[in-house]
Amino acid sequence: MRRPLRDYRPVHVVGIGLHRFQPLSETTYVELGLTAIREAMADAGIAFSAIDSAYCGTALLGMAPSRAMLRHLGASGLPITQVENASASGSTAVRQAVLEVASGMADVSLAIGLDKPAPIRLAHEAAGVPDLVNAYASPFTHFALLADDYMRRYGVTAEQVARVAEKNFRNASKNPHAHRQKGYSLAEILSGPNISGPLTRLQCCPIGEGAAAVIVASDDAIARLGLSRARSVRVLSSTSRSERVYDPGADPDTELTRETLAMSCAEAGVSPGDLDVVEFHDGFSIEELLYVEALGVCPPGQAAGQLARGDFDIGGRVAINPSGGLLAMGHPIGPTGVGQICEIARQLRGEAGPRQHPGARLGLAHMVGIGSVCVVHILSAAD
Amino acid sequence: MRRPLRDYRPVHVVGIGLHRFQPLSETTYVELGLTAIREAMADAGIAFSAIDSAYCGTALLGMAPSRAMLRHLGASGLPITQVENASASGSTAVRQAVLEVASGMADVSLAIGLDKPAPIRLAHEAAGVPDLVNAYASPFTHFALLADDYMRRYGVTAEQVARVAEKNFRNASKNPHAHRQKGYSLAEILSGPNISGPLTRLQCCPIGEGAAAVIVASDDAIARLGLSRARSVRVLSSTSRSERVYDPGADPDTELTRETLAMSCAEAGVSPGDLDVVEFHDGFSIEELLYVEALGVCPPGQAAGQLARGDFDIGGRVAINPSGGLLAMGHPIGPTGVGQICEIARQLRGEAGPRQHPGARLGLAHMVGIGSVCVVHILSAAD
Amino acid sequence: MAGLFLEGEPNPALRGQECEGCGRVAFPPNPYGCEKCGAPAAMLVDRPLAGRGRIVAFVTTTHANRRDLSVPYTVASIALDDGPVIRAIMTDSTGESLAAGDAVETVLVERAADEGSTDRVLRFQKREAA
Amino acid sequence: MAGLFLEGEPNPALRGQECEGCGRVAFPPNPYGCEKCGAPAAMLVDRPLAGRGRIVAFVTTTHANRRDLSVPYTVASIALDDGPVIRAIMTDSTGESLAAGDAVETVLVERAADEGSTDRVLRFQKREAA
Ligand SMILES: [Zn+2]
Ligand SMILES: [Zn+2]
Repeated sequence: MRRPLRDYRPVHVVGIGLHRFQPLSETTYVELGLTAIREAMADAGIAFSAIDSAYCGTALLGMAPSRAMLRHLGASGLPITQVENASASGSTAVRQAVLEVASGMADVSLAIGLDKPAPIRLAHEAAGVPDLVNAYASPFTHFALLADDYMRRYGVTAEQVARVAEKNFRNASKNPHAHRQKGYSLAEILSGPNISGPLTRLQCCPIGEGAAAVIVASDDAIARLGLSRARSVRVLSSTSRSERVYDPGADPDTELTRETLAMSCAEAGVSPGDLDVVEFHDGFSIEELLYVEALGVCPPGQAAGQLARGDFDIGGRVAINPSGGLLAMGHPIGPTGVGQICEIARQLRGEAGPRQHPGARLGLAHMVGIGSVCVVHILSAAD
Repeated sequence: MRRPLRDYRPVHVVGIGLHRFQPLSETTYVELGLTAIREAMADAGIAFSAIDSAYCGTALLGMAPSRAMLRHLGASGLPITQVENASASGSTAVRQAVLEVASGMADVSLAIGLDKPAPIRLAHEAAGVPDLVNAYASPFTHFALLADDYMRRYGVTAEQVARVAEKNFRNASKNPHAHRQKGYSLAEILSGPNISGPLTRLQCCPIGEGAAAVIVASDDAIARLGLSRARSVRVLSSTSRSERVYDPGADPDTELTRETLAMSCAEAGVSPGDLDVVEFHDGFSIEELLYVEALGVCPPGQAAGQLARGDFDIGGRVAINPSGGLLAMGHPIGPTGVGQICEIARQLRGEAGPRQHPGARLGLAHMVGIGSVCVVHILSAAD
Repeated sequence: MAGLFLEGEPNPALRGQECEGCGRVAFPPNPYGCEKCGAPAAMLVDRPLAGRGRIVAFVTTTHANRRDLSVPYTVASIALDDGPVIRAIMTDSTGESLAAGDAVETVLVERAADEGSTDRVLRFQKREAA
Repeated sequence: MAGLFLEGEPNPALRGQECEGCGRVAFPPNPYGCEKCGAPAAMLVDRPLAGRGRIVAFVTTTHANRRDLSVPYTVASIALDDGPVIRAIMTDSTGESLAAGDAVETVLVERAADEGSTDRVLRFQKREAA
């Protein structure tokens, strides 16, 4: 019989580290990655030799990036694997590390997210199933259509949709790891260059470079290595799904998200309403509204209104994208999902400083990867 | 405490499938993959809806290839992940599937190996650590140096090294899935275009396209789905390691292989001398000699002599690369390691037809991925 | 785009597929198998879809992420009269004449192709009231 | 190749590194950390390695897999007198004058670079008996 994560031994996030998400620079991918990993090791208080396995979520670096980086931490012989799931690559790396520790294959595992901008080759373009729009249906056109449909369906305005970006820029203005740290006003967001339909440039996430690292460990390892139990954050569920066939006209990413969120909440034994902090895949402003509703923390069509009254602010009912999300923290692809886990862990430890959501005890991280796949993690603060 | 595979519930290979390894053609990667997967499902006798998770080992297809392929089997929503470990990508996909079933996260998991030739970008070339040879040390130059060193050290001739290819072409001449199905003579191998040092063209593996699929399942699933227990092949160990620092002048791939083979044999509880069939990463002829010795089934420097007297032939002491190996079965990168598991399973079932090694009960598959990483699986026939 | 429609005035039909296994009607066609039930390609039979439907949503894109796309262009989600909801490019590149709910129909448009030749591509346009 | 050696006749030294953490001497140098013990880059100190050693193995490559490499070229594994075993390109591109065990030394060679200029690259050559 298949068993959910909570039937296994507990898994904890014990270390987090980031290299700032930023525009493409001369910094090598090795330097980006080592910065994040060394920060995570220092945060956990463990040596590289204590790490049993490593998963690197990356989509753009080319073949075999990881050992050429990890060897500079002292080549220990540990198993190393690259995983790719488009935008959910980093989340998948975290999931594989969590599964190894849960099952006892490893006591301590490292998940890295790492990428530098490079031309993206989408494999499915060679699948031999063209449609009527092909390249015309770029991501921003796709999400603009979802925005147009949502606005029309619920009588929501373009300004209300843009408020997602306003909130996320405000959050990221307090985040030293964010790609966009300037707090743009609603007027600036709306007046920026138009991209497609209601979406302006500042409602589309920046794709830059960066790195994020998360170390997960078992109770055994925490005790054996003398790690801080108070700063450890428990992983309650780790859920990965792929798109099915939905009703004509339904947005596949939203339906896939709805299913995966529900499954992850059920596996964690938590109610969506109990979540304090959530990091959503807000590659485009409209996505956050769709996914908030898919999570079930507000009725269909009401996310824009609840956002406007501050429900999703830091300090509100549930803090959505306190890091700044993809829109402001940035979306370097591989690092993004790992960075979400860093943010949730920081919030649940109460170490998020100026962007701390008061009393954060339960958090969720969500990424969608084109194709589509969806990966969700739910974490809780130490008791 | 970390636990080896044999401490978990048993994992069995229940289905195998291949698309022939072949030169680049117009066939889409989707068609290649579906051919292998459908064959594996038919071989196992199970439907796609019974598969709980999928791992796709691929290095060259670009981003997010898998769901655009798997959806045509009936989009079930299963978790899908691409894994990359250079030449060991397919072996790593098998390993991840095995770990999921062993731990109970999945009852049935699918490992796919899939690639089509494309320009290879090695991430580590951007690591910022140049050496004195860089591009001059192409794989064939690297392995030619190992051959020169080996020949000199043990008084072995170029003809003796080339006999590896002669044997593997002979094996592949009976393998309808092999890239090179023509049995070249030793004279043809030696007279072919010289590439580097003692290596001629036919001592270097062909890189083409192809696909391979393996379905692994638990005892539960075998019973529940009514699969054949007699045709199932048990996975005794699944071991992955990365390169450490070795003595100056030692070949890292050989030392890494030696460590990983020893660990995998220990985890499986088998002695190297008990192995009946072995698939080695023979990207270049010399590798097979080095790895046979690293396995410990013959003393240093004696592999060439034992090969010449037929010890490693099908029907010999231990059949090495009965599929034809990378040299003749081919090396399409992602599929290679999955294809090895297909061959070992076929041999252990006694279903290898004209290339059946008599009485095969215990088999091993070994891949090295540039970087370097090494992945080894040991399998045994059903009781 | 060849293979996605059947020429025939005034409204070219779309080349859909119907699955003999589960009855799903889908567009675009594929040579592999049914996304709903996994039936092999041999069980996917041609099922022309009338080139008529209604606009569900539409947007005009003013920013090109590829050099081979000229902006502006307008893409719509269209609920076909025959069931599937598809996406298509509108003849009205600025979308100024369009509104959600509009009845639309297929039309073939000549487009400059390589070396001075032209090819015919499928677009949707607003359907004039009869 | 700049940064890998110290100019200085007759035999340029190689820019090795020694780790203050574990004592490992390594070539080529890296800006990241020690492969043996994981010490950070700050603990890797410059350690010149004399440009002398002996050939362990060598091969001549006659097939180029890249357009920017001209064949034949000869690469050797060289055990440096200072310990590390490295790989380098030999001045004798056909390898005809070489044998395993030969004493070899570094030498800078002018090579055509972009736009008619030249750069100096490090090669190894057989050392003449004194
Ligand atoms: Zn069907
Ligand atoms: Zn050191």
